[in-house]
Amino acid sequence: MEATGIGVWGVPLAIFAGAIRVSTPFIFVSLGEAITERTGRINLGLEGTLVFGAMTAYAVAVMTLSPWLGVLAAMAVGACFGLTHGFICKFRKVNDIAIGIAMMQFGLGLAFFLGKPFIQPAAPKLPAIAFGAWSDLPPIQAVLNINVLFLIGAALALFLWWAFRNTRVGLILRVVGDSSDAARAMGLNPDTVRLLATAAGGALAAIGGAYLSLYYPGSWNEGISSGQGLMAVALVIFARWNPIGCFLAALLFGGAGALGPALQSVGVTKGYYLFYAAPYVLTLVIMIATSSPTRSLAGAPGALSITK
Amino acid sequence: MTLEANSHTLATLDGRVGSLRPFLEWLARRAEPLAITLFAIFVGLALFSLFIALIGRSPIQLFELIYAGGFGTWFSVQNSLSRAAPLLLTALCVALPARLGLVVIGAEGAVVLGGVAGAAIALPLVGDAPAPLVWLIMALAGMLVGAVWFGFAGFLRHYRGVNETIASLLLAYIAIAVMNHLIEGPLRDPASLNKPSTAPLPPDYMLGSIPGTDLHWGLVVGVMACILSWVLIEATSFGFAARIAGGNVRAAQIQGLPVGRLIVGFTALAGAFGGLAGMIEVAAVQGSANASLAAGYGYTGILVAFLARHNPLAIIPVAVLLGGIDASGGLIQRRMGLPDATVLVLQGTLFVVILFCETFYGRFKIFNPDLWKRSA
Amino acid sequence: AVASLAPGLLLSPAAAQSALTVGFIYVGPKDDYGYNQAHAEGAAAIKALPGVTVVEEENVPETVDVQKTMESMINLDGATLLFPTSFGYFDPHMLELAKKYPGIQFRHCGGLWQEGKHPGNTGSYFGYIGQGQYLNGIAAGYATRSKKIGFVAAKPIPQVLQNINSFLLGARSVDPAITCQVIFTGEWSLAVKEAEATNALIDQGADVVTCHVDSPKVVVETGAGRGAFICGYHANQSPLAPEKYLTGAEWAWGNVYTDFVTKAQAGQKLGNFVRGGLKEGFVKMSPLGTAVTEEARKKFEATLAAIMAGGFSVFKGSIRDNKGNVVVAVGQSFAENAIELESMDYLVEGVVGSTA
Amino acid sequence: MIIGEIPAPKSIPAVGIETVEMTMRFGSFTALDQVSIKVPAGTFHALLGENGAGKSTLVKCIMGFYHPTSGQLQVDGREVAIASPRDAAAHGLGMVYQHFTLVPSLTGAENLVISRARVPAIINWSKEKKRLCAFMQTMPFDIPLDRPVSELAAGEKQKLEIIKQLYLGRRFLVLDEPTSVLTPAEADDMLGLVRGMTERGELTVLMISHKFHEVTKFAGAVSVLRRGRLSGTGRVSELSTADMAGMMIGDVKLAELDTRLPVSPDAAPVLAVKKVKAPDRTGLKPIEIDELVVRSGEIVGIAGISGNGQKELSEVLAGQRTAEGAVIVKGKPYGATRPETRANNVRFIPEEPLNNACAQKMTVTENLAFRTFDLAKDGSDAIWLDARGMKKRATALITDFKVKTASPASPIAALSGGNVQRAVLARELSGDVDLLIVSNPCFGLDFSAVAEIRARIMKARNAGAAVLLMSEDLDELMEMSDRIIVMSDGKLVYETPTRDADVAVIGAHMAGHH
Ligand SMILES: Nc1ncnc2c1ncn2[C@@H]1O[C@H](COP(=O)(O)OP(=O)(O)OP(=O)(O)O)[C@@H](O)[C@H]1O
Ligand SMILES: Nc1ncnc2c1ncn2[C@@H]1O[C@H](COP(=O)(O)OP(=O)(O)OP(=O)(O)O)[C@@H](O)[C@H]1O
Ligand SMILES: [Mg+2]
Ligand SMILES: [Mg+2]
Repeated sequence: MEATGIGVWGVPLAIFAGAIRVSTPFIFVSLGEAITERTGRINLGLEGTLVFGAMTAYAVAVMTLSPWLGVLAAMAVGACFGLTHGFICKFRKVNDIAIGIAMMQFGLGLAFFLGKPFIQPAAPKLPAIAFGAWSDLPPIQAVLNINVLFLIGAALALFLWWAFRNTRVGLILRVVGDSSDAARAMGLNPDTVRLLATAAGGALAAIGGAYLSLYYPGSWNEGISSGQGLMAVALVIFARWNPIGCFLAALLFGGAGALGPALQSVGVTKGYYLFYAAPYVLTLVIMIATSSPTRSLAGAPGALSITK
Repeated sequence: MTLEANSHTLATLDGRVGSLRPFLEWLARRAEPLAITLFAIFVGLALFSLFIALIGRSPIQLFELIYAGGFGTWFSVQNSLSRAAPLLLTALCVALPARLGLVVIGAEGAVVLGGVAGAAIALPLVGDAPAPLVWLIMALAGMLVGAVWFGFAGFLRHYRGVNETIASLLLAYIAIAVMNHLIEGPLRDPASLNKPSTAPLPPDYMLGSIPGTDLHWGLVVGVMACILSWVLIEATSFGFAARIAGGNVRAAQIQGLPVGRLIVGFTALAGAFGGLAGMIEVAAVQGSANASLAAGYGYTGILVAFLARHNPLAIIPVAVLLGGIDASGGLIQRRMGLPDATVLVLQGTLFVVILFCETFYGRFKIFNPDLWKRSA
Repeated sequence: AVASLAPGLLLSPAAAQSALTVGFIYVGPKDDYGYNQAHAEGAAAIKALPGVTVVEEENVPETVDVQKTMESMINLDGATLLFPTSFGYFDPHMLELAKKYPGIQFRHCGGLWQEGKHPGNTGSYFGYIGQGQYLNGIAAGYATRSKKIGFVAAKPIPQVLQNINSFLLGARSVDPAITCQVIFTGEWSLAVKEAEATNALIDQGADVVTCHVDSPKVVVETGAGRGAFICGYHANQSPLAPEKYLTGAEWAWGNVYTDFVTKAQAGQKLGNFVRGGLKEGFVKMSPLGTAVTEEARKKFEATLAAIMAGGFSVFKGSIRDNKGNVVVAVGQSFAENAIELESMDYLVEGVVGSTA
Repeated sequence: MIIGEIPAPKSIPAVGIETVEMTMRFGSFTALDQVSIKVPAGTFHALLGENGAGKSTLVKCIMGFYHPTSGQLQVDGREVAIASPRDAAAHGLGMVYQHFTLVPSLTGAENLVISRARVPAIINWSKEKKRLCAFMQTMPFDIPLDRPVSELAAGEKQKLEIIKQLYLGRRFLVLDEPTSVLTPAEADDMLGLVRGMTERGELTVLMISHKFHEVTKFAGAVSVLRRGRLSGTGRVSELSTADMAGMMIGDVKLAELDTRLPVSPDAAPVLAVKKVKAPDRTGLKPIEIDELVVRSGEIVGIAGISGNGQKELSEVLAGQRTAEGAVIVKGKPYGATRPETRANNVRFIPEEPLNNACAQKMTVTENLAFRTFDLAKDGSDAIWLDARGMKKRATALITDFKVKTASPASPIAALSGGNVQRAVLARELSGDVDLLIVSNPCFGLDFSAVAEIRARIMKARNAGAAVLLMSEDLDELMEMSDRIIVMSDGKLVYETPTRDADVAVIGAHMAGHH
């Protein structure tokens, strides 16, 4: 019997697997939000964008039988959500945090409304690459079945980290995020830059949604997201606006989230709710350990309202 | 250089003040938010009727239903008010820290733990103590736990530099896990079979209704809390100190104001209101603490607070509006065969438009007495 | 009392003598491919009946909201028969309303109505779906090679525990060496956690998986995607995994609701404590899948026949729980309607997991 | 030349400009009224005017930030339409702002490169760094380009601002109070360089300044604005300081410093700082103060280039930064709490008062009440606010301190910088003052405002207050202080009575040569 399972090794394995499987939406949403926040705008509504992206991707995949078209469509609608947020926040006295919360409500509602016909049909899934073919243990194979989007997310994190220092666009984003006045003095229009950055953030968040509906858990219904969008926004602050930090935070969060089911599966079953809280507790503990009252949040974009 | 400036200032201060003028100024400043919000609601509804028309339904019928379901009859009004009741307190939970410049989004945590604490402390008391005393103790326990939970976020913010937005969100998730653990574990009433709960309060220990209505006393508590909060912020020196700290921490520090204590105090007070909301949910509605405490009141409260621009008095109408939409949502589903999501779309549209219309503040001369002077 | 005087307040007055407005309230979306959808399909079945108007509301939380929804159905829609379908609607919400509106009939899904304790205008109905899980277990027992089967469960409450136990007992009727691993997700609907739980079960060697959550779709698809066999729940999910789907325990609420409604229209008294299983048509099994072997089919059908004949007990002594205590003594057996089963708080021997 | 390449200095012909009857209205208020000034290519032109005279408005119109209501701009004799700062840059017009426009989190190098008109999509940093190095060789300042600007001292930032404009190849430069954060030597250095460039025809400069000695020393011509109108213009060599002052303010008498009462030898020490040690903002360099005593009735000036720990010291005194050691006021340990502050009559005026001493969205009335809102008439703690009393007090203070504001109910952020400063002064200098801690009180203010503020501080001193004056302006310290202490690298390195002070010695200590 033991031959078929992998016993207590299942726990580290599940954490590893969870880190990869569960983290992808967090990676995309937090990278997207990192781009947005780096320009000094905060879009708290990415939960709505994520869910709308999940719905769109699933619907388009059902209709066209192509999951990749689904992802593209999700990106397009995600960008539209971002543009809406960015456009509205351009006007003075409009509060970006509040608009984000309202947009979240709007996105969720619209996604549920339009997504009704797509709950039952099955959509083609996004492909995964079998890095585990060398092993004959099915659990290992399953763990190393890594979705392309995860790899893209990892590459994107590296790319953004590089691009924030080494490209014109990256520097422009940072300029706008740090000081609107400086940006204006350079002839940049901060509102336009923020608009585009919010659109990019929305597009990425929607990819996170597409991953949820088209790969893992790979289904569309109203409960598809359990607050990933909101949590990912928080992870950006946790990661100090650093794309690689976002990636690592998402991994940490995903891995910690796998702890609960994995422990139950090896027989540690008492107080499972408390294990399920592990990602939150861990994040909080790390936040407390790494923050300091005398230093301001290193790397916080100067124009960002939430860290002022 | 200053002579002219002075006379100008003095003139604007004393010169043209007619007897009616102060009243008109007062009226204009008060009318601005009302007029802008009504306009925004109008535009939001117009946009939403476009959506409804697009999907081939009648907007007219929709608005009839919103009116009938939310405000049309005494029953509908009570329906709206009873849905608004918990939002009053959870909105305060967000609005009070906001006046100190803190963006907290984890009111849900204070609500659920306040509910559990209220239920837990009541059980050994029922039977011996009179109901009002039990309520008082429950309320104190709920408020204390909520205050500690939320005050912790404030403490972390000031003394550890932890961002309060993320800390409060994390704490909310943790609180819900703790609640679930307690009601399914140590505090579970074995008789609560398929819905794990604490032991129920006996019927005569339930907070009753306001005489002549179906509304429980939580509504009154909520309204009073809003009024008291408004008085605290606008009319007391504590509130003024908090506004200074919220406007500029450095300015508050050089005035020697105890910024840390203000932050912890205000977040704790906010958490106490959240905990009170949870306790009322237990004592007036559920009768026991169970997973239904995490019904999202804390998250809806965020929206209410922002729509009310963190003004405790404005929270009252905003919460009623939200309750009304919620109440009519059911009727829309039933009569038009539309899914529940329709109400979310309506709320989303309305809120986006209302919040967008903040941009119109100060743009209309009629509402801005400063501009009257020059033209006068 | 107010409302019963003025039914059809806002409706065009229905002329027919038998006109009846029925309200359904769901805790989740009514198209969740699971628990709520099963009820909504039942509701759809009675819409066709002459003189019946159905009003429905979804996503109603178990708070004062559900009280107001019921009241609104009574006051604004003129509903006189209400079906609040989620367990949490029973106490205090439905009981509260029943006191206030004695002329309205309330029938609640899953609750434990007790004579004398609860108002006479209320009642509860439920199906013995544990029988279906027992049959699921038989199919699983033949399909498993690892002798490990898995169960993704929402919360350790009696209804769920009974399903888990029935599932394993069914499997053990095939091979007593089989064990069942259970993972609780803690919520009725939480897609990612359900997928994680399914993966964790399969990583630990389970090769047949079933579940008790509101929307089984995620478990079905994830499990089948990992190559495990699937037993369904709530509704027929075989289209999601045609090759891996063994069978499933489904609700057949249409029958139940039709019965209530025709009785109400005829002016007869509605039952207060209505229960039924496969035999009574409250519950049904999905058609057996292609992966079910001939041997399994035989045993499955024989057991099904025995259940339909009546008198079959899933819980027959001696049964120990997984802590070693005897929970059903030798010679003792509980019929499906035994009240003891409704307060089950143990997992039987062979289930890996704990109830708290 | 390819835009974005480093300009070869010799090849740049300076650009001259001329405004023709430029008018700018904000609503019904006319900030500029038919102003015509001419700045020929290769000249160094000064623009004078008191606070709010319209200087910033004029140059913002030139630079394309504002669109003048009427009037035109000519560049090199041809009329041009400048719709945005980008257009201005294309004509070679550049500006160094009164407030820094460097991006704090970017390094100096990043700031320079991203400001160019054409930045390559992908930046090759090794190539850029080499070029920047070569360019810096031609500059008289030495600025570390690889550190985030936020870590630079104010003086370094100001230099970087100027370097940035030169790097961008601007041929007409507006300098808005460019020397306010520099040491006299640095200021001379910098303006000398710029002046040299104008003389060589490489650059035209329009400098806004409140310092007559700078204008006399470096500028060739001067234009003076007064309440939005051009009130005079001419060659500097032909004008006296008094002439210029007259054009600025007319015949208004300047506030005069009180005669300095002698410090009595047995004056009680009010503030004593002993063995204080605190980390700085980066957490890398601590500040260490062995002993600092300020006695009743004297002004102790702290000189130093910004970034040498003055800010940290003031934060320690204000209770904003925890520190080891003892801060003692009137013989008792002092923790900067409100009761202590109140009991000892301690007042604090930080630099940049809008950012450090005001709540921007609150009204002028409310800001004026910060110190007294919780004080009942009988001196006890008040729980309820007295709105009427607050209003009355604010009106009195506004009149008394000549704060220009549309209404006491306007948000304080709508006031000009100088008026914010006055408002804060009004709040802090009313009532009995025993200890006054002031940082850069006159930064960016015109001379009449400066004279008034200095007079107020001197009056407080003569009334017995102990004053700790931290300033980057050595002239100010020389004029005001009884003793001057130099702060360098987080330590107090040199002390001298002002009457024996030698600016050169002080400057050397400021620069770290001690
Ligand atoms: N955006 C604006 N809106 C309304 N009024 C303005 C605006 N900008 C400037 N003003 C007004 O124009 C006048 C001129 O301001 P400006 O900034 O040009 O003065 P300044 O001469 O630069 O003063 P300083 O010496 O303080 O720099 C000010 O009194 C101000 O009230
Ligand atoms: N929101 C606003 N409403 C009206 N006027 C404003 C507003 N914001 C700024 N101003 C005006 O714009 C001017 C620009 O501010 P700034 O600090 O540059 O003033 P300044 O003219 O340089 O004066 P000072 O020398 O006193 O600093 C201010 O004088 C102020 O009156
Ligand atoms: Mg200016
Ligand atoms: Mg100025």
